[in-house]
Amino acid sequence: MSEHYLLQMKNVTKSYYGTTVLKDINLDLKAGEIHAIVGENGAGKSTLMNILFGMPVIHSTGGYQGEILIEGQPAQITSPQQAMSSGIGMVHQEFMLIPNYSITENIKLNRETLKHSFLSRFFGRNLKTLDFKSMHADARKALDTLDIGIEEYTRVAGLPVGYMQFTEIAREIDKTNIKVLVFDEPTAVLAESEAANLLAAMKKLAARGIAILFITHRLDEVMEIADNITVLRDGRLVATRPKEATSVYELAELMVGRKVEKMTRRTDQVSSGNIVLSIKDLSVRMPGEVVSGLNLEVRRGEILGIGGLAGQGKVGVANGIMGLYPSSGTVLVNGEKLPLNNPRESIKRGLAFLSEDRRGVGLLLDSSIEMNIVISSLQNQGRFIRRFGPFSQLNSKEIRGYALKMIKELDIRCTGPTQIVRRLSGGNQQKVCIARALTLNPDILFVSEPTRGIDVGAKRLVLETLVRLNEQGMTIIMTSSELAELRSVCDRIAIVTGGTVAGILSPDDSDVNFGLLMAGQKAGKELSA
Amino acid sequence: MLKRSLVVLMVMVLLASLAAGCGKQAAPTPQQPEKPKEEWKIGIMSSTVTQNEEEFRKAAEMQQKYGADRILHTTYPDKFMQEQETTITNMLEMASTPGVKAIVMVQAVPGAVAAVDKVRELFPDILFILGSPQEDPNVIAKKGDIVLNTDDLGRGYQIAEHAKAMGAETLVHYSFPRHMSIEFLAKRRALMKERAEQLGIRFVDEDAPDPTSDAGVPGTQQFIMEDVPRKIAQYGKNTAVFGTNCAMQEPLIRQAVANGGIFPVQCCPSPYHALPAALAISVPADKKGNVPWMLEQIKEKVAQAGATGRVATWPVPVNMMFIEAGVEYAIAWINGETNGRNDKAKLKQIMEKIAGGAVNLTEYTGTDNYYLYLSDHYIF
Amino acid sequence: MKADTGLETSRKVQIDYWQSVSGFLTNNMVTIMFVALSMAGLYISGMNSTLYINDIISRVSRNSFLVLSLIIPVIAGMGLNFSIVLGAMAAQAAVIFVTHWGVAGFPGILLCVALATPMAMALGYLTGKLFNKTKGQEMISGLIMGFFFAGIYWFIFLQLVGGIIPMDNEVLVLSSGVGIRTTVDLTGGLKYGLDHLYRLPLTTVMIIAGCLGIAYQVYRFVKAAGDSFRNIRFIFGFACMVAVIVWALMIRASGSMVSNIRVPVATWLAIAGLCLFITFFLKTKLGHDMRTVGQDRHVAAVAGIPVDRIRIIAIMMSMVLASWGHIIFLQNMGAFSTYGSHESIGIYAVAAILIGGASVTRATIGQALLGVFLFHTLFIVAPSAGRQLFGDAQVGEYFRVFVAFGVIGVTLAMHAWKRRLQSKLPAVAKAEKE
Amino acid sequence: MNIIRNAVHGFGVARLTILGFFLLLCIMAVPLKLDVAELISSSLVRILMWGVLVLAMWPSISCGTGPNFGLSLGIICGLLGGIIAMELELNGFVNLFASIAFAAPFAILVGWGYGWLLNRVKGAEMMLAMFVGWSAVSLMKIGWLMLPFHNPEMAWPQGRGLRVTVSLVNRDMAQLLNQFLSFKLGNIIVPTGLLLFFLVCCLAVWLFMRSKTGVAMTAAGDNPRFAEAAGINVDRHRIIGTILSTVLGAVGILVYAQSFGFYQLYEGPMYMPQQAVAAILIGGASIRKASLANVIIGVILFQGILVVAMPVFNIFTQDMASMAEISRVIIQNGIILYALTQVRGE
Repeated sequence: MSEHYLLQMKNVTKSYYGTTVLKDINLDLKAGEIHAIVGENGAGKSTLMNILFGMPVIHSTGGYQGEILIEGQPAQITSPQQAMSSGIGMVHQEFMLIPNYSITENIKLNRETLKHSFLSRFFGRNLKTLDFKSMHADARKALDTLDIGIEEYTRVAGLPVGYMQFTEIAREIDKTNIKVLVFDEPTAVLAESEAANLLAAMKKLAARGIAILFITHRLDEVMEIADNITVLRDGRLVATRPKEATSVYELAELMVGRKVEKMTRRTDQVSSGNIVLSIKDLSVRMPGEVVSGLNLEVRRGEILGIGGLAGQGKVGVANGIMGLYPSSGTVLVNGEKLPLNNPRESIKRGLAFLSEDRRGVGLLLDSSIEMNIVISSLQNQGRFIRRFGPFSQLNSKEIRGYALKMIKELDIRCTGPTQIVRRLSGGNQQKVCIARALTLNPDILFVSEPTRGIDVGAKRLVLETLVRLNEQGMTIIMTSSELAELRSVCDRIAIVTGGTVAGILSPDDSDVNFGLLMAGQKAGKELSA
Repeated sequence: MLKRSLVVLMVMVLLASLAAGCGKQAAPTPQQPEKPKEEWKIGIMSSTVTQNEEEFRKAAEMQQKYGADRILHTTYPDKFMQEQETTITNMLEMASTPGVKAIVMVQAVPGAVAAVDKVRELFPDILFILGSPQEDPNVIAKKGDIVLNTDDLGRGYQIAEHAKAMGAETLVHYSFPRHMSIEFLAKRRALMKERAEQLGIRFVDEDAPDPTSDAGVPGTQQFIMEDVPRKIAQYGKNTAVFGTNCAMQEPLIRQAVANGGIFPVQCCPSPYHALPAALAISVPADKKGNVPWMLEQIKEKVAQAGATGRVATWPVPVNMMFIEAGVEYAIAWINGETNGRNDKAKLKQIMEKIAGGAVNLTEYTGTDNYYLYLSDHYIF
Repeated sequence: MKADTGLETSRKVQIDYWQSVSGFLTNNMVTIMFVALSMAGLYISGMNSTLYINDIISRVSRNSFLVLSLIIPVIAGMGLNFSIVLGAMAAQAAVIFVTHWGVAGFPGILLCVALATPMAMALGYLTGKLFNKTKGQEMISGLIMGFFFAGIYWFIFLQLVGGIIPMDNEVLVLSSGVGIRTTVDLTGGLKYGLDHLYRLPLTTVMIIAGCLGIAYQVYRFVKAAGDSFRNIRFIFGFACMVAVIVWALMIRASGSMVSNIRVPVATWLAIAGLCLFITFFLKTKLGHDMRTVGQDRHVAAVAGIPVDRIRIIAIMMSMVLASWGHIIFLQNMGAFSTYGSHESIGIYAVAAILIGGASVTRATIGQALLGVFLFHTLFIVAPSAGRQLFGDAQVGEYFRVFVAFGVIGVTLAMHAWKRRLQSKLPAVAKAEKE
Repeated sequence: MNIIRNAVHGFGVARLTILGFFLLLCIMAVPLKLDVAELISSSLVRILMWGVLVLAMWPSISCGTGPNFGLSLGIICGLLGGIIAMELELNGFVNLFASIAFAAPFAILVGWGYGWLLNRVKGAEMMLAMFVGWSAVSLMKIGWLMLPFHNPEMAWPQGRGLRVTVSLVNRDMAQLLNQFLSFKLGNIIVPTGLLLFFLVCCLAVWLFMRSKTGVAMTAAGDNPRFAEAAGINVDRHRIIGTILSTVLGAVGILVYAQSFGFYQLYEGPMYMPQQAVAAILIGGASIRKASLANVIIGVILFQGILVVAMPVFNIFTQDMASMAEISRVIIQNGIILYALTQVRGE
């Protein structure tokens, strides 16, 4: 034992119902170290973290093999409580927050400071009352450590995601014995500037001697802050490298298992197509993404990117035009006025939409893949259906054939066209969404956050597909929080700030220009506070 | 905050409007004064037609006879089991009408005891006549001034003998737990069984789903529809079927007649009870409420089905008689024509007048105001 | 140009005014509808108001405790607890035994409580276990649980009592020696054991309440001096309280029947005690954990709260409270039907709390009490209103049931509608919350 | 081995338990000397007469309004249609089809209004449906008393209004479908007409669910936000589902009544929806998703157990008064509770 490790995992193996999902994982973690774990979706990162955190799902399915040592002592972690008392904290990918509680209540969740009450003297601890004064003080302290200026008694519901994330972190650092802190894809939901804030906070925590396990897809972030990097693929540990000894390209290669080249920009620039979509004074009442008085023109055959910080309204544009949220203003499609607030009309005019809320709006989770692919076209264009006078019946044969074709074309990994969509991975679900949008044969395709929550391989395929469609003549309007992604495929990029277009840039414009437009107004101030 | 004060304000307005009404009420001070004898009123509480048509019609008839200013008519809820509080409220409201001297309640369903108690707290002088009680006899006898019921204890023996007389070799008794917790019905069953066995009749005890349980009325009726043919197939044509619940009667009669069994009598004997519906008797407008005509019709239908001599009932609709007797007795009591609140002789005299013949009236053991009425059967 | 702006602002003010009025209407439309309906009903029925007040007082004191027992499971995210029927069964079992032993009055009530509590806890534990296995379907499970235990209750009291469980009591047991009779009469025993412990005339209670209210208002006023909005509220509250006292004195002076109405103070104190307890309980660690579990089971589990245990405790508390509530109900009714009194408890309590504005996920004490008041007002007024309207006793009865259920349906519809309207009027909704 | 396990898993442990219980009851009937053929015939009739009513739950669950606790509305419409046909003194099949024809417009109208109401209360449909159903039953009680029907077959013996039970015997309606082309298979009587009618209804609904509208409706029920985005008018399709459910309720009660031999007015429709809901839930449906298999399995298990359980229990407990019904209540509800605890595990 040359070095003193805070946490060690030795030959950890886990299988569900006979399928091995993790095999012989070894991991060493020192105090103050930031250790990144990267891997595609399904590589076993989440399972590993669930084991470490003693989640019930592990133990109700037969536990795990191997050994976990904490400060050199073997530990059997069988419940989250036990993990917490062993000094392991976790910042979950899905926020473990209660929206109707204040930040304080969330930070002190199940660790409330108590004081005696009239009844507690008879009935024990459970009837002690909460001591809000000292709870607020603790919460303040934790927030201050992270340099967050928000009031501790604010209700969590309605806060920007960034603050929610910090609330989670504050909760972990408020724990007195915290030694290891696990971040499960913390930046997936954050806008870029928020993510930068988060990374800074992580560094600060590491400097205080807390060991950090950092799970992510974003390799550039890894390179920015991690000390050591472990790559998982298909449940196996592929490599552990110190940061200095590796590069983004190598990591990507290790993760995907095949050579990855940088996304090629398209060459056939569309500079002067006619205006296919003209948006005038558009306002959309989408909670959290309000658009107010936005003007924008889209040329035929281009890929237009819409970027901007979270909450500034970029997501609202597509949602408003597609009639999903109440909107007002004038939208001309090919010079014709589009009736707003009517999804059917939008689809009829040749618009299609890949929603950012895949599971909520994008899919019929409990229906088959084939039904998900054809339903929009079936309902709006009358395809895949046989008519008998006033009656109609599904054309099962045509649907099956078409679905098989799309599955093959888009490489949707599934057991067959009748599989239920809920059982697919995020990337494959996204492909099903794309297949459905394509089935509509749209002139204009709106794409919102097409790569969110998708692993690198699938991400690339999605973007490639978009480019290919564009080359076939489809106009694409792509909204994304990842500027790099926009810059890699778009012809022009509109930055939306405060519900309107702050400016339109070319993808080759300098970072400074993008930065200025995005942070143009008070947003920058707020976030750095 | 504003909202809450406004809600308070609204409730206050409601209460204030009550207070206004209260002032109005206070002026005439109606409850106490001993005005001339003319001021009497009698309240009748009956079922709706959903539960039983007879009582409701009779009550309406009594109201017609004496005028709506004399007779108040109200009903207890169809779901009396669930809504005992409504029974109480309706009873209290009737009792608090100025001038009400007596209340007749037929049937005295669960909730009657509590209702009578609540009324007695405020108006201790009201005369209560309760018919066909479903509450426990010992309890209800303490609450009412006069309680009238069919002699279910006597009927235990009577039905067994009567079935024998109609040629029965087997007697099937359909009931369910809730009814078997009613003293009279449980005892009647025991007596019926005892007598049947003495007479050499096989006694079969069958449970049916409780119509107030999760199976509902359809569940009960459907079970009877299916089970009666089974029983007749098993024990032969000379099987008599008897059920304790009103909802059972229609399928019982229909299946007994259709399969050649014997139907000795209904739970609540009356030519109107279940027979017209089960036998699909059309009632033209001019024949409504005509008992002899109805008996004739039933006889005809029974004969058509080839079941002559195998269906029977009581010739007098019992619950109707209880209502009429209750009202007449109450009038007699108000006019001072009775010997105290409980006068058996007067009651018997009134009932004989209604029935048009001798009436067999006995007291339930241990009480002096719980009267049991037994009639002979009318065999079609 | 100037004129234009002036017009603009005045229109804006008007809109704001209109929005706040319509916001108020949407927020309280259920209450408003009910009050209007009740007033119309009172007017139509021409009902004696003494009778109404008397009846509403006894119904409110009978039912409030039961309805309040529904709050805790709602907070713990388990929906409306239809299984309080089991608590009612425990209460009835206790009452039957206490009546058998002949313990009367208040000591009898205490004995009932002592007996019913462990039974209710055991039943609550079982129900809680079941609910943990049927998460998300607690309400339907609760209903079926009620049916299931009705069978067991029948089995015990119809087949075992008198046989395996010895009970020698002619009054209670059927003459065959096995099984409890259909009616249990509490007269001379437990009847009014709590209600008559301490009673005061309504007017006295009003005066006392008014004085206490004034004292409270003054206390609040002194504590928050200076705020102008507080001033208005203080004056409003003060005026209300004075109005109550003056009104009480007027009733006394008028010699109306209303002054004869007496209030079961002991029962009301018990209800008030429960309200205080619930308020306090929600501030305790256990209560806070329940709220957490109710908000999000998963988050609670991750935070290390023993979710299943908390849920079981919530149901057990609800069950015990329901059994106490049912004891209060029974001692006021004075007689009950052995095999039927428990049946309707669940549905009517749930209906009452829903009308008060509660939902499956949110319930407060105020909603429970308001609900009891409104629900029973409707039930008192509707029969005679129906009779007066149609001049036919049974049509009146049918009409009552139609209105009662219809109103509950409409209430639910309006609550849902309200939620939609509020989400469309975000500004007003936000203002209302503050 | 795996195939069996998958089959078991697919069918659901809960349903297997209930099925096992049902079979156990049937097997027990043999040594108890019950007439098994007769029991099966009764079960067949009972299952088929309830079939359409349970089928009515399918569209309502699929369109997203949850199990139709307000089926009473459809039932009332059916009864109204039946009563009108009675008033016209129609006989036999003419009466049956005329009843359906008369009931349909009412059912469509009522279903439309009811669907409109349900659209106002998204998320609280079931509670609302229950109370609306009860309320409508009470309203119709007034209707049965007041409506101007004059046929003496249906009149009260003593006063105004319609009887609680209106017999269909005189109109050649009783067991009309049951006896149509019925034949004996061994000792089992097969109610061919009833069977055919039920199958035709199933087929019709199945075809509808596969039509463009049906697909849209299912999507609207499965994920309303998705449906909205896919250009489907969610509210309209929820109304269509509700109308279909109401119409099926109306047809269902007519089928039920012809087998039963009576129209049950007044309280009759009150608790029927609960039983239909229980049946489809036992068949494996959830409040969000249902299929034809759920309908058929559910009605067979639920009604089958009801038919077979009572005679078996009655023999078992002959010496203990009322023990049979107590056992039925405990066992039947116990099984449903057990099934509920298993739903999650699937």
